[in-house]
Order: sequence, then C-alpha cells, then structure tokens
Amino acid sequence: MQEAMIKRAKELLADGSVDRVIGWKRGEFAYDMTPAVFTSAEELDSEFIFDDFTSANVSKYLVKETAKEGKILAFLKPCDTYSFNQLIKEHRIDRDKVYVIGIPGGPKLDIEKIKAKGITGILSVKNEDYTLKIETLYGEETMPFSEAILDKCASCKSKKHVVYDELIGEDGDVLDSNRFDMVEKLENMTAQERFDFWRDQLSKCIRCNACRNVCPACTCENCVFDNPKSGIDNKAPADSFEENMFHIIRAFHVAGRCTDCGECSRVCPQHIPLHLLNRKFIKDINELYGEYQAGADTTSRAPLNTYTKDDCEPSIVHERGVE
Amino acid sequence: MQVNENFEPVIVAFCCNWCSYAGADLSGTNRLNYPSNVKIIRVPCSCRVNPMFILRAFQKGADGVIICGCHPGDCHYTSGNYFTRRRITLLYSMLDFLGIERNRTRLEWVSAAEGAKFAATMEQFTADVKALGPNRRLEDLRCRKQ
Amino acid sequence: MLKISKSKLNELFDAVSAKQTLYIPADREAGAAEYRKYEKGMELTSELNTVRSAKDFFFPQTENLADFKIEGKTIEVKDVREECEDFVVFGVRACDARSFTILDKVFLCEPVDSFYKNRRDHGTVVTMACTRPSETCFCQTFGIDPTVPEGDAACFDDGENIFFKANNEKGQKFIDSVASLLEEGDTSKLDEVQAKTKAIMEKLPLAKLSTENFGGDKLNEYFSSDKWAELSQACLGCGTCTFVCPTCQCYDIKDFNTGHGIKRFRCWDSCMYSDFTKMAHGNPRLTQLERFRQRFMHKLVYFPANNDGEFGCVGCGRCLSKCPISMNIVKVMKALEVK
Amino acid sequence: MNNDTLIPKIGVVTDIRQDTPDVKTFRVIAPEGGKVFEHMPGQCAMLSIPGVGEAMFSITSSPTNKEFMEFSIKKCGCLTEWLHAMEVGQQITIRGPYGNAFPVEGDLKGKDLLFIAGGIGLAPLRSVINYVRDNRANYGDVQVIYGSRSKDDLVDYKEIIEEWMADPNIRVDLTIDNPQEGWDGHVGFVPNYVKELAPSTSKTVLVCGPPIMIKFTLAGLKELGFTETQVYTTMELRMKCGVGKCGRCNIGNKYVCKDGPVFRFDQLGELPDEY
Repeated sequence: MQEAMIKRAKELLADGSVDRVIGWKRGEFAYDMTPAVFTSAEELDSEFIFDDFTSANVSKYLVKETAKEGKILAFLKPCDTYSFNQLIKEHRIDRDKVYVIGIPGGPKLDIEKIKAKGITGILSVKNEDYTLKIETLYGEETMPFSEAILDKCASCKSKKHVVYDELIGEDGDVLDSNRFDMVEKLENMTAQERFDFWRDQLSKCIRCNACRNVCPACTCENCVFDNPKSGIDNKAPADSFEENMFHIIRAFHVAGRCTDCGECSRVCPQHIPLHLLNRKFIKDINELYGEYQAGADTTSRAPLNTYTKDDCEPSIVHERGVE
Repeated sequence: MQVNENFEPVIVAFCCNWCSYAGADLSGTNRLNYPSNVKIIRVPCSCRVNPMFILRAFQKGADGVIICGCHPGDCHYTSGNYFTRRRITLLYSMLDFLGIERNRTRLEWVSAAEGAKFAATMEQFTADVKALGPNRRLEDLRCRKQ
Repeated sequence: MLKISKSKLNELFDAVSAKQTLYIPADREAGAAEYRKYEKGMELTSELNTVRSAKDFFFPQTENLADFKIEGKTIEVKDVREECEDFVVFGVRACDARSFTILDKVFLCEPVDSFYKNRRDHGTVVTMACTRPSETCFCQTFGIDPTVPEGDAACFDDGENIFFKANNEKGQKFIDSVASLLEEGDTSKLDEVQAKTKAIMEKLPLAKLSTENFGGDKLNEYFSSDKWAELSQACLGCGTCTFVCPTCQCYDIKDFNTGHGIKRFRCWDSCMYSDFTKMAHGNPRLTQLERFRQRFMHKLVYFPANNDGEFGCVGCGRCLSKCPISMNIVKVMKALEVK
Repeated sequence: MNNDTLIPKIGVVTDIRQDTPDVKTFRVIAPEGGKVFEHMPGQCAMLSIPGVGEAMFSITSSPTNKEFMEFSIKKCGCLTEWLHAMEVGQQITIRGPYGNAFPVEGDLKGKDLLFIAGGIGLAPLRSVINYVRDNRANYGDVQVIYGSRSKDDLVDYKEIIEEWMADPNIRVDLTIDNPQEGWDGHVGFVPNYVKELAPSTSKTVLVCGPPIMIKFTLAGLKELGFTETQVYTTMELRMKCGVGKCGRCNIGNKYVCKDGPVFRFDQLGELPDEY
C-alpha cells in the first residue's frame, strides 16, 4: 500500500496536479509517525510511511494548508473523510485546493496497548498473520493483533469514504458498529455510579488541551477557554468543577459536528475515554432527533442548527432510564 | 433521602424577558408568593442561555438552575425557544450522564400571563432541590462559603 | 549494604507512612502508573516510570499564592502559606531526581520561591535505580546514570532485595528511621544486575544521542536554523509535552473570584500555548513555529547558557511517548545537529 | 516564613492626573504613608487589581522623590481600563521593584545625556530625567527630545513646560507628528527631528517609545555617527512573575523582567530578534 501511495503521489507531484502532499513521516521508533507535508519525490521516498501505526487524522491540517497557495494531495482514511467533509461544510477547508486519495482504514495499532502488556524496549513491531512479533531489547515478544487495536478502530463506524477524488484499494461499507455499547452501559448505571466513574476519569485530566487541539471540529480561532474575556479561561483544573466544565463544554461545542473520529481519546496522555462524552451526544441526537452522522455529507443541517415544532421536551431526560 | 429542614437552596432562574420575566412580575402584582430562594436573571430570550451560564451558576453556588421561556411557537424572535429546547435537552442529558442529580435542572415554558404557573413552578422546583440537598457534585470548592 | 527483601517492602511502606505521608508510584491501570499517597496494601508499580513526572510534589499544577478581600476601596492581602508537613516520595527514577536539581536552579535562585522551597525542605526523595530501561530513555545523554540515581537516598533492586544507600543527611535520616526493618546484605547479585543494565543502556536506540553540539554558545545559529519550520509544522500547540515534562517550569499567575474573595493562584503554563506571550498590544511569538522553537531553545540553548552548561532536559522520554503527533526533543536534536 | 516576592503589598492611590486623553498618572503610597519600596530609575513594579489582573509598569517618578511613587499608564487593555476607572483613595496591590535600572550611578555618570522619547515612552525616562536633575552635578549636558502624536498626547506636559523648560541646565526639544492649532513648536516625527537637531555624538542616548520609533531613531543615530554601545532602551514583554521564573519574557536567554528591561543596543544585537 505504501509503495502504491508514494508512486501515485510522485506522479501527481510530477505532472503538477498538486504542489504538496500531506501524509505521515517515519519516526525514531517503530511507532512514532508524525503528520508531515512533503514537497518532493526524494522526501517521499525516504520519509513517507503508511503502516499500522499511521493513525493520526490529517484532515485538520488542511485548514491551515488550504489557506496557502497551491494544491495539496491528502491521503485520507475512511474516518478522516468524515472529518474532512464536516470541515468543508463549515467552510474551513477550500475543497478546490485538495486532491483527496481515499486509502483503506485500519484497524490501526495502539502502542500504549502493547506497552501495557509490560512489553518495553520496543525495537520493531511486525504483523505476521495477525500476530504481532515484537522485537525488544529484552528478547522477542508476541501478542495478538486484535489486542493492540486502537479503541477508535475497535468500534469503527464506517469503512466507506464519503469523499474522494480517487481511491487506492477498495471502498468499504458503513459498519453496524457497537460503538454505543459503553455509553449504554453507563446510562444503565445509577447516577452515583456514573458520577464516580466520571470523577475517576476526569480527575486524571491535566488540561494539556491535546483533545481540543487535535479535534477536527475544534477549529475556533480563539477558544473560549483561552479567552480572558469569557470569564472561564483557565489553564489548569484548579478544582474538580473545572475538570467537568472543560469537558462538558468542549463536548457540547462539538455536539452535532463531531464525526466520532476518536482522536480525542487517542491523544489523551491520561487515557480518559473522552469519546464517550461525544458519543453520548451522538446517541441522544440519533434517538431524539433522528439518525444523524456528522460529516456524512456537506449539505444537511446540523441537528443543533435546526428544530422541529414537535421536538421532545427536556423533561424526557428526567423521565427515562435510571436516576 | 433525608431532608435537611435548615437547608435553603439557592435557585437561579434564567427568565426570558418577553414571557416568564413578565410572568414573575405578574405573580408579584397578584400577590402570589414564591420562594425567596429564587434568584432571577433576565435574558432576552431563553436561547440566550449558554450552557456555560448554567455550569457557572452551579460553580458559584447555585443548587438548582431553571430556565423559563416562552411556550413553543410564541417566541418573540420566532424560533429561539425551539433551539433552546434542543440545546438544553442535550445539556441536561449530558449532566445526567455525568451523574449530576436530574432534579437540579429544569426547563419550563411560562408565558407573561401565567403568574400563577410561575409561582407554582418555582415552589415545586425549590422543594425538589431542597429535597436533594446542597449541590456537591457540580460544585467549585473554592466558592463554598466557609 | 542495608537491604530489605522485596516481599517485605510493604512493611517498610507501612512503617514510613505511619510517621509521615508517603507517596509511591502505583498502577492506575495497565501500563499507566501515577504517584499515589500510600495506603495499606498498595503495591509498588512494575512500570518503569509514571505518566506524570514527580515535579508535582514540589511544583504542583495549581497552588494558592494569596487571598484577597476587597471591601469598598480597601484590599486585604492574606498570606495563605503554611509550613508543609514532612513527606517522602519513594521510587523516583534517576531522570526525575535530576529534574529537581534543574528546578532548584530556577526556584531556589534569588529571589527564592518560598512555595517551592517549603516543599523541597520537607520532602525526602528516595530514588530507585532502573533495571529495565525503555527504548524512549536517553538520560545518559545528559550524563545521568540510571543505575546509580541521585536523590536524598537511593534504592537498588537486585530482583529479590531492595538495597538502600544514603546520598545525604536527609537520606540517612530516612534510612535510620526504617533501620529496624533492614539487614546487611550481599551485593554481588546487585553488581550483576547493574552490569546487565549498563549493557542494555549501550544498546538503547538513543544511546548515541549527544549534546555535544548544543549549548549557549550557538544561540543565534540555532535560533535562525531553517529546520524549525519543518519541525514545528505538525505541532498541535497543545501542552502535553510541557505538562508531562519533569523540568518544564513555566507558570501563569491568575486570579479567581470565588464570590466572597479573590484567590490568586499559580498554575502550570505552556510556552506552546498561543496566549503565552500575548499582550494587549501584540504577541512576539505569533505562530506555532516561534512557540515550538522557544520550548526547545530553552531546554537546549538558553538554559545551559544561564546555568553553566546544564541542559533543561533529563531524557525521561515522556514527551516521546505522549506527544499526540510524535514530535519531540530527540527529533529536534537530530534535525538541528546536522551541521 | 520569609516574605515572598509573589505576595504583593498594598498601595494607596492618592492622586490621579489625566495627562492625555488615554494616559493617567497615578500617585501611589503605602497605607502607612511613604513609599512602598525604594527603586532606581528604569525599574518596574507589578501593579494589580485582584480579580482583574496584574501587569508590569515602569515607575515614572524619580527615586529622589521620597514621598511617593508615580506610574503613567496608558489605557490599552483590561487591567489598564480598570486602573483608569479608579478613584482617589482606592487601594491596589503592588510588588517590586523588578528589573535592572539605567546605570545612573555607573556608566551614565559624568556623561552628556540625550533622552529621546515618543508618546508614553516618556514614562520610564521621566524617572531618569528627574533623577539627573536632582543630581545635576554628576552629569554633563542634558538634552531631551520628546515627541507625540499631538500636543494633547504629550505626557506630563505641565511638568515639561513648568519645570524642565524652566530649568536652564537642561535643553528640551518638543515635536508633534502633525500641525495643530495652538502649537508653534516643531512638527514632525521624532527620528527625523533627531536627525535635524544632529546632537553631538559624544552623548549617551536613552531612547524609549513605540518599537517603530525606536527602530528609525536608532537608524538615524547611526547615520549621525552614534554607535550601538552609546544607546540604551527599555524593553517590554508579557510578564507574570517579575523574577525570571515564569519563563515568558525572555529574548534569547535573557529575561526582560530580571536582566532587563534596560538594554544597551549592542547587548540586544547579540540576542535573537524575537521582540
């Protein structure tokens, strides 16, 4: 796959259809790829990489990149195309300046899951028939591929590219994923249990803003949490309230726009399952206002930008499920 | 749940200028009583209420927050309260998801003519919050009065 | 050397925590450890290091500086400082132990930061030698020997026993306080373990990383390097690297209105944030390039320029494993030093 | 526990003077009377209204003034807006003094001095000028070139006219950017005026004002034959601690709050261009 991608990128660069290519760049280790912009065939040959660890969603970079001169080639996985579409809908990306090549999605691997098995000193990771052969400083280790899959890929919602100019490989389908299972499990807990669950999780937050800054839906020029005039700007969770507030408000601000790309949970240094907050909103929207998938198209109205006269009353929240 | 008889909750009510704020006035001119726990904040429309306002109210010491707006269809700005309805439904659902007690939040449609409904709503809501006790789950400890 | 059998380690923890607060690195979930206040039965983690560094103990993420009460035109300032109680941090790795030396240079130079000093005076750091370094480790680049860590007292693990060595008076006091649980032990196996660790150290992927080309004397050369644009290209501008870093010490001072007074608090800040240097009339670091450059210039050039060649990095590898886009100081050093 | 510089002291505002439409000068004393602390010309202090913010301001009054400190503050942000809304008698918090100072007792002693200021840039220089006036025997020739957008924007106009202009021992040249009714003095930008006046290159120059003015003035001075080692200026960047620990006001490895705010141009030249 990597060869095919490099080959196609070089062709498009050579015939002048694009000026730059956005993809992933080899790192120091087997797993630390950095999103990068390539401008020459040499760079592509020596540094471009696409493998089980290239999980970063590059669509948000296109906001910055399409503000520049020239056209850029973007390799987008199915989940990335949803973010890309959503950004087009919000007029954050100039579609004419991007040439999208759809590439197959994951499942991608999570190095932290490998490390959580106590495997350290990792020198290389090879996937042999869905068994990971991991060469380490302390000898070779193996583990099943399925146990090292990124959470966001484990509950993949779609293998279908919703936007592309060309495809490398086959296009897939929207999947009937079980992504709302955990949300449902939480909904069925008592309020006290839910409170304890979230307190335990959110108290880990160090307010590094990685979730916000990586989020393709968070593209405000000046975030409300950075704006001294908002009265709620803060840099550190000085109190449990501030931990709650940041995550509630952030989830709310992307409600109806979040495509469930799962980047927030992937980048969280503290492994807080932040995607559950977003999924809760998605689930509510689906149940109360009809099925809606942000980023599936560029024309429909976002659920919070519209209404019907017979919408349910907020009291529905108080009436359903367990207290 | 044990009810602490001495506990007097702080209730913040965001009232739409065009309906419930006038409704509160009406209940006053009609000499109807509603609990003094209720602190009214006048807003130009119920959809002016940013979710942040609600959280900030809890942060600064509110034990319950109620939003009052025009009945659906009656919005002074045509559709503001329809948006409120969606937004607040989702927000309350999220607060519930985080384990915040359900009865601390409410939304009621109260028109300018419904002074009695305003008083009754506040009476009921205050009693509900009182039964819950002080807000502890969405509290900023720094703001607690010593 | 004095030692305790690993099976009896918890007895030692119990004894220490009976007298003062004890913090140990414990598992929060598989693969993620954090420092926790010791409670009976808590197990020492088998992880190499904690996700958050140990700087929290001396330089917490937020702390109250002063309280103000405003009445009419008058202001009352309340000094909220209290003498901190003695505490012990156990199991600090060599890299984190060195980070305290670096933080000391910032906070204990004139004018001394009394908030930091208070904690530093009352905290005893008991370090733990490393036996299984990870691929992200590069402490040796900064002259740290993880098999012989600094700190007030150091511990060494030979697989069965933990050996104790005092590095200063405070450390000796700690060892004396638990002396009844310790016994004299044979260190031959420990020497073996240390030799084995040292052999691994040489095989680490980053073993050859050198600071030779960095330091205060090349300030403008590095500042104007054309590599910064490419390096900072993917940076998200989040604060993950800064907040997990044991040596990052930039802070912000903010006021919070509690409704019945003003609390002035200080909290960690990150030079990666867009508002870090923002003023009413402009911002000298307008793009992520300048902010990104500041972080690494500070660690590799400015800090050594002001502190006799000491670098502002200890090679703990946290930023290597936690950066959302895997851009880190090692990549920066390698890109810059090609000269 | 010892005092900590981060814990501020109280200052009482005893006088507020409207200098220009957007600059007010505040007189601050300790609640028990007298100055809150001593300082040297060029040093700064952190002023704050708790709950609003804290920021660094240069101390405009001379250390030779033993009764009070003064701050000339231009309204340009949140905190300064609050400060401008204050009334006499209001308390603020104050901590300092921070930074180095102009070397009035060192390199400047015995020298001929040329002060060049633009707009609110007079604030830090006023402290030096008055210090020099009060220790006149220690210095040679003293000349002040000061310009602003208009006559109304000249900070401390009253003091300039009544005291400095009346002082036979110093020379004051004023200029405004554009012609204005009731102004018969010089009209033109400060850098051009400096070139016109062509001061002797034997002078040591202290320049302060908007960055653009400093840039052109320095170029003009170089044309006249001045070297960078003869010219001092003050810098300003965002500050939080004031003691070189919070890590944001650095230019290269120098912290403006601790190693500055006063820099000589040859020192600045060695630092990266990030200010």
